[in-house]
Amino acid sequence: MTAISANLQEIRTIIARHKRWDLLFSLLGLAALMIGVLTFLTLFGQMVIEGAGRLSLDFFLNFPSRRPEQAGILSAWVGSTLVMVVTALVAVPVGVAAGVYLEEYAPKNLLTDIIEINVTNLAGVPSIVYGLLALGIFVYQFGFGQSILSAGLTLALLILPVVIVATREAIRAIPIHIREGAYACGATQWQTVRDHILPYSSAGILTGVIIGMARAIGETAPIITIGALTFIAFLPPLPFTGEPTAGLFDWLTSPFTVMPIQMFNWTSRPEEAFHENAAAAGFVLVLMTLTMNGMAIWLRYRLRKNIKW
Amino acid sequence: QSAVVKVDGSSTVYPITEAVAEDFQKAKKNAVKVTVGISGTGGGFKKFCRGETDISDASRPILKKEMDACKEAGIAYYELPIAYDALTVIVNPQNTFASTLSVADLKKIWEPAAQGKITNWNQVNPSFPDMPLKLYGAGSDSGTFDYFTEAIVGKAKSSRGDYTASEDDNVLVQGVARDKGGLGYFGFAYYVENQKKLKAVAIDGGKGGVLPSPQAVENGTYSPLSRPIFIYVNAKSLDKPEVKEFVDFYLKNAPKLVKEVKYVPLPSKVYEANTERLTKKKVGTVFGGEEAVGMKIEELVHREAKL
Amino acid sequence: MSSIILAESSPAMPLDYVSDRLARRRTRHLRETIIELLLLAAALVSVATTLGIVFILVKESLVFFEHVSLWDFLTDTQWTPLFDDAHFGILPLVSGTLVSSGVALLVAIPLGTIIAIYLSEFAPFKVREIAKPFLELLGGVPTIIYGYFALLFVTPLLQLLIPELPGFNLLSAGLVMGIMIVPYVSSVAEDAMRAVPMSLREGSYAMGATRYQTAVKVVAPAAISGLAAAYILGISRAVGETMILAVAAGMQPNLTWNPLEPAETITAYIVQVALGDLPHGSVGYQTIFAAGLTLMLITLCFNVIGHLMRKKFREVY
Amino acid sequence: MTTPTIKAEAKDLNFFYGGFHALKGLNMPVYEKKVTALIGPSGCGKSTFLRCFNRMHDLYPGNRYQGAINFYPDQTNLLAEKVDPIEVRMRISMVFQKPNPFPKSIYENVAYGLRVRGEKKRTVIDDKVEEALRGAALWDEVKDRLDDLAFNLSGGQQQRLCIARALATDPELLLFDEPTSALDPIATASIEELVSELKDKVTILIVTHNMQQAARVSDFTAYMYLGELIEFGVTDEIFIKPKKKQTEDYITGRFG
Amino acid sequence: MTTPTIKAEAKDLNFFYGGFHALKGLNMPVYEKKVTALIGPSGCGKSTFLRCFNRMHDLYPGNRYQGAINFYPDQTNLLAEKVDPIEVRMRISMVFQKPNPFPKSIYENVAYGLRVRGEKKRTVIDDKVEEALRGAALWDEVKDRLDDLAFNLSGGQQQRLCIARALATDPELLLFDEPTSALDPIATASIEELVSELKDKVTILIVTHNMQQAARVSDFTAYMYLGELIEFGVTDEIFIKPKKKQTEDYITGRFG
Ligand SMILES: Nc1ncnc2c1ncn2[C@@H]1O[C@H](COP(=O)(O)OP(=O)(O)OP(=O)(O)O)[C@@H](O)[C@H]1O
Ligand SMILES: Nc1ncnc2c1ncn2[C@@H]1O[C@H](COP(=O)(O)OP(=O)(O)OP(=O)(O)O)[C@@H](O)[C@H]1O
Ligand SMILES: [Mg+2]
Ligand SMILES: [Mg+2]
Ligand SMILES: O=P([O-])([O-])[O-]
Repeated sequence: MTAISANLQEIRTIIARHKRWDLLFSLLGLAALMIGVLTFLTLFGQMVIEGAGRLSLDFFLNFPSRRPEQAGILSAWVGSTLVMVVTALVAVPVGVAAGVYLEEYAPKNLLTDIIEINVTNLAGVPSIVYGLLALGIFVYQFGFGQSILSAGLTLALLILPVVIVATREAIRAIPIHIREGAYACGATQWQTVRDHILPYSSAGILTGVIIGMARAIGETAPIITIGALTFIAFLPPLPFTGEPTAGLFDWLTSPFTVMPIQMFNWTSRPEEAFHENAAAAGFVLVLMTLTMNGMAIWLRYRLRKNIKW
Repeated sequence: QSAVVKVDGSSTVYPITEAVAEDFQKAKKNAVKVTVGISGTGGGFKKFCRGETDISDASRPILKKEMDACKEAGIAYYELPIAYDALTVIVNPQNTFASTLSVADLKKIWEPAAQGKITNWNQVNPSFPDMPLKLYGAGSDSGTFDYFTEAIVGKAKSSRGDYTASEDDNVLVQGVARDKGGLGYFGFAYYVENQKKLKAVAIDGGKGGVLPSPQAVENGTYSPLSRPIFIYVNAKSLDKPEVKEFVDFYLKNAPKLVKEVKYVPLPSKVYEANTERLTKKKVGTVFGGEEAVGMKIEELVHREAKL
Repeated sequence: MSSIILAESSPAMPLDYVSDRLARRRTRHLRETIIELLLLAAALVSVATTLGIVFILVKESLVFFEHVSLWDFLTDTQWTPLFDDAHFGILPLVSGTLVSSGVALLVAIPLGTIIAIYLSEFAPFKVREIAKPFLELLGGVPTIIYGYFALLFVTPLLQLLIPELPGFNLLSAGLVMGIMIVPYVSSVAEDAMRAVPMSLREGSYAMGATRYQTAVKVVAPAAISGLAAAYILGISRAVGETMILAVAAGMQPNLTWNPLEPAETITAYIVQVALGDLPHGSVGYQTIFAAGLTLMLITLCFNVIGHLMRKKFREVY
Repeated sequence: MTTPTIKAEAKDLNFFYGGFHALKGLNMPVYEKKVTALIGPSGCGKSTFLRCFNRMHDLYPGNRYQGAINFYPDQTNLLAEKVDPIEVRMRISMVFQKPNPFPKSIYENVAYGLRVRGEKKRTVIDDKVEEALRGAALWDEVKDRLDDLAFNLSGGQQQRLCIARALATDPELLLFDEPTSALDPIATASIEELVSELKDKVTILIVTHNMQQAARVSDFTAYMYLGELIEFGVTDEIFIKPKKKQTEDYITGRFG
Repeated sequence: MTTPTIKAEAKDLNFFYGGFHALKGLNMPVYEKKVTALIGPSGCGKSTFLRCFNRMHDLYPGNRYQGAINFYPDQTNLLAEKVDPIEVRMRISMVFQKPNPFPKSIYENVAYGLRVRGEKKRTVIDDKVEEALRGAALWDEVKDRLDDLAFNLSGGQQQRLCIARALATDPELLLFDEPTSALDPIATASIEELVSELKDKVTILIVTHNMQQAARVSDFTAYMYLGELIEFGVTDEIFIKPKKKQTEDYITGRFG
């Protein structure tokens, strides 16, 4: 009895000692989180404080101008939005298909290994190099010119690795017994992928797409390299409007600018007032990212609600 | 598709072209569209000599390589100087001793031999205090760099390498504004906008120190650091009415708009000479593919151009 | 088996519906094959991209190496390709790249790992669900904003601590880059740790371990391949980052291993020249391809090592 | 007992997981419209054997079959290279250990097999779904909530849903791999009852680690040990007087 | 049979998984240095009950205990709010259904519990590790490869490693949750033998779904059904003449 209580006493001191680590680590974890959160808030706060004065409806509806008070981001946000649409339309199908191939079809061989290394390697290639590639291939080789299409394709290539990796992770999370269930029903491989793998991994894929898009929307260097403009005071043609009438896809080949370029240009201008514009544009850009993230979280929640293994 | 005038090139020239484009579009009620890009003088010429743009903004004259490229593609062009950029040497406002620096002083600071050796103000001039010298300047890929080295060191691209280089002049502004021993150089407009944070140095080109100012540039006393900046117009494009109109508008409104965006307009004679060039179809460059420092711009425009 | 008289097997007799299914087999096969090829093609897009990049880099680099010997490129300690007195030693750019990445990783790996462990093992459900997307936002801020943040906010702050710190330095750029990379590391690492089966955790808790002991001694080692993947991603991202360094690190090709000094990275150099005034096709312009190729080889090294490491760890499971 | 017809028959069946020889020369019939139970200690190869019948092993690399499983009346060798595994699976359905409904509606779960077969007519599918759910004794419980997610069903209901999914395509052979081991006793009882009812319509092969269950539901029983078939016979005989000492030891719990 | 000392005792134990009432008013003793088996159909709450003893349920949110498990000789209520679950787990070890060695060396796996307790002396740890591995009948097989990864062991060896890990800290009570259900028959036999040997040194509570196993290894048996304790008694009596009809039905396989 006494032996046991002495022993218990000992155990308790040990536990107390170890629990200090628990506490310490909790605090450390919170602190680490806070560093991230505070950095973001500082960044965001700075932009809000500096740029708040310029945020008005006109700011969204005006074209660039040499007068800071009249300059706006109309061509920039429209351009960014359209480029993102192209990027998503290309990166999502190609990235998801590649992820599905690697996870569901690829045999374990050298080619697969090469593709895998290759995908992670691409994630580390500086974005400007993508710009150089795209300039040679999309702009000149394919003759797409300095257009929304070229920019969208470039950014699509840039975020492809992220989409592929996210797709693979999401697919891996699907339990094997769901797959077996489908095959046991007589489904072919493609039917299994189409009816099960893709729908059930969509939430994870979406996360990857959004992370990728958030990166793409803030990219400057590759877009400048392929020839995005800085001053452009007109919008891409709406389908079936204008003189002469634009076709359904004419906007794809239109010249354009994007938010980060506009911002980049304003930050490098001598006048202080332009720096306010840059802050305001940065604020809008982060807001656009935030909206995308918000959508993703909401969609992910909706999609996951139905799926629990 | 409605008519589009495509301009691309130097970031230094961009504010002027932007201002012109903005007013031109307004004047034409948007019947003509103008786009302006910034891919640097070099990137601009690359597109220009491929025939992709109508006009190229340039902060330096066209170089040999680029002349060859244009020639190969059969592209003839008009070279039109449109403004002065006065390179300004600036120091931290707390620096009270270096109000005037001679070209020789600057050369001592910036020449390649200075690398790692001239690191203190008192090495520049024994009367200066003992204070570390920190340098800020244009990136070695820029026209500003080429011009500054040519004018100060005497040889283009000849410079020490241990200084903070940036394409973005605001970065240089930040550097010198924060660094008591800092010295840097960049375009006049950045100095004008940041006068509170910076102090300009008077340049002694042999006839006493001269502070940069529009007057000093126009009357030629701010030498050798005033350099002309240009637009190059594709001769074939000029046959298109919208390009012709744009260029005419550009030359006509340049003096007003150049001043508005804080550059220094050229003497009005030069704009007239430009117009004459266009009417007489005098294509080509007068620089022969080289940087031209200290030459009087008026003389230059009357030189016979070569292609 | 005596009690069972084995039934006579009936003669082969293909049934109608069986043959019906057989008839559809060919088209099904064809369709499956086409789809597989399409998917393969998509996977090969990434390979094609790499090939394209390598092709462009190598092609232009070859021209470059006609002018500059490979030996000079690798051993010269000065990088002044655009100067009159041109030197083409890549080492200063490599040192800048490695030092800035090193600083960034010293921030991102510990912070990312701690956050991942905290979120997966300590944090209440709600904190996790809110914190994760919030962190992911950090990855979506345009890097140019980070660049100015480093230059105008972090550097002055650091100068309070280290008065002799120059206005441009690798330290503050690296720190900020590290924070930018944190979400990349923490997200992937957290996913990996959450994928560790609960049975391992139960095993550890059943031994009387605390949360900290379980997290550090059992969960993290079990998730090591995922952690390695996260780190590799972080490293790649750090090595490839451009704008932060272009703005805040000083753009000064300086062969140094001291993060307190200004320096230039490969990426910063590339972006500077690619957007500058140089005539295209000149040797000066071609330097960016040689530099790019160097960078690509550096990241390739990391990735191959990472891939092999992951493979090795995977076999263990 | 009248002699039943053979529906399928393993002939010198060997199976390899890569280098591991998991099934060793199995010979065994499966009789039509009867329930055959596979029993034996954990790891003896029951699941492995069962999964040969619908070529589940084809999904994983490195697995190898040897020998044949002949399927009647057409005498196809299910394991032949040239036989399409998908065709095999269209004729032979399977119910797994853990209920694995798809994260779709109840209706879509049952309809899935039909859709895979290219059936498009809503009325045909409706009829088949109802029939299958009735067959799985689930219709009354779910008929008003066919659009509900399958996950909202209880474990036992989910397993019956999986049975309905397997039934909907009129399989010739129905495979069960420990279908009740993840279920509570009440659900287990209802599944066992169902199996007994189904045997009038379909041939059943069932793996169980629960001898009582084998005794209750099967007509024939096979006892396996370490990848070999030790004994096969009518269930009552196996449980009352097994021929082999080994079988007896296992059944009476003296094993080990 | 002489009356043994009570090591632990459940008093009106209720347990809730959120809203689900999984254990209903259990009262049951666990005798010192004896093996007590928990049997009953799947889902009856055996694992739930077992996991109360080392407060495993504390790891998941929403779980709630009611009543007490008194632990002797110090008469601590293991479930009391103020009792630290870590303290409980340091006194009571557990072996799980699936072997779950840590991704570490064999040596480090066994040493883990000691390290967790802050033991630093290499010699002490060395001794304890050897003793535990001997206790788990694994020493001879692994003594030359203690630095090997635990994953390189076979399933049965892994499970014995987990037993060694549990033994290394001299627990007062050892919990087994179906420790052999993931193992092949040969490994199963060796684990069963081990359990029989261990009872001289330590009190054991074992969950099994295999009645034969319960009969072979245990001194006392508890039969549970739907969260309730139906019958508790000396194993031989339970298996030969159970008092309750329900127990008899289950044991003879007539259940359902
Ligand atoms: N994918 C696999 N690779 C290698 N060996 C395997 C694999 N799956 C099973 N085995 C081995 O094959 C043998 C037979 O396994 P199987 O799953 O058929 O046993 P079982 O009789 O169904 O057992 P249980 O009652 O546990 O389900 C076992 O020794 C097992 O370890
Ligand atoms: N985490 C949980 N949340 C809600 N209910 C649970 C949870 N875990 C188990 N249950 C339910 O509690 C009951 C008892 O489960 P328990 O795992 O204790 O059964 P068991 O007797 O160990 O069965 P088995 O032999 O299958 O292991 C079951 O009805 C089960 O569905
Ligand atoms: Mg099995
Ligand atoms: Mg259990
Ligand atoms: O863009 P630049 O002015 O440096 O040519």
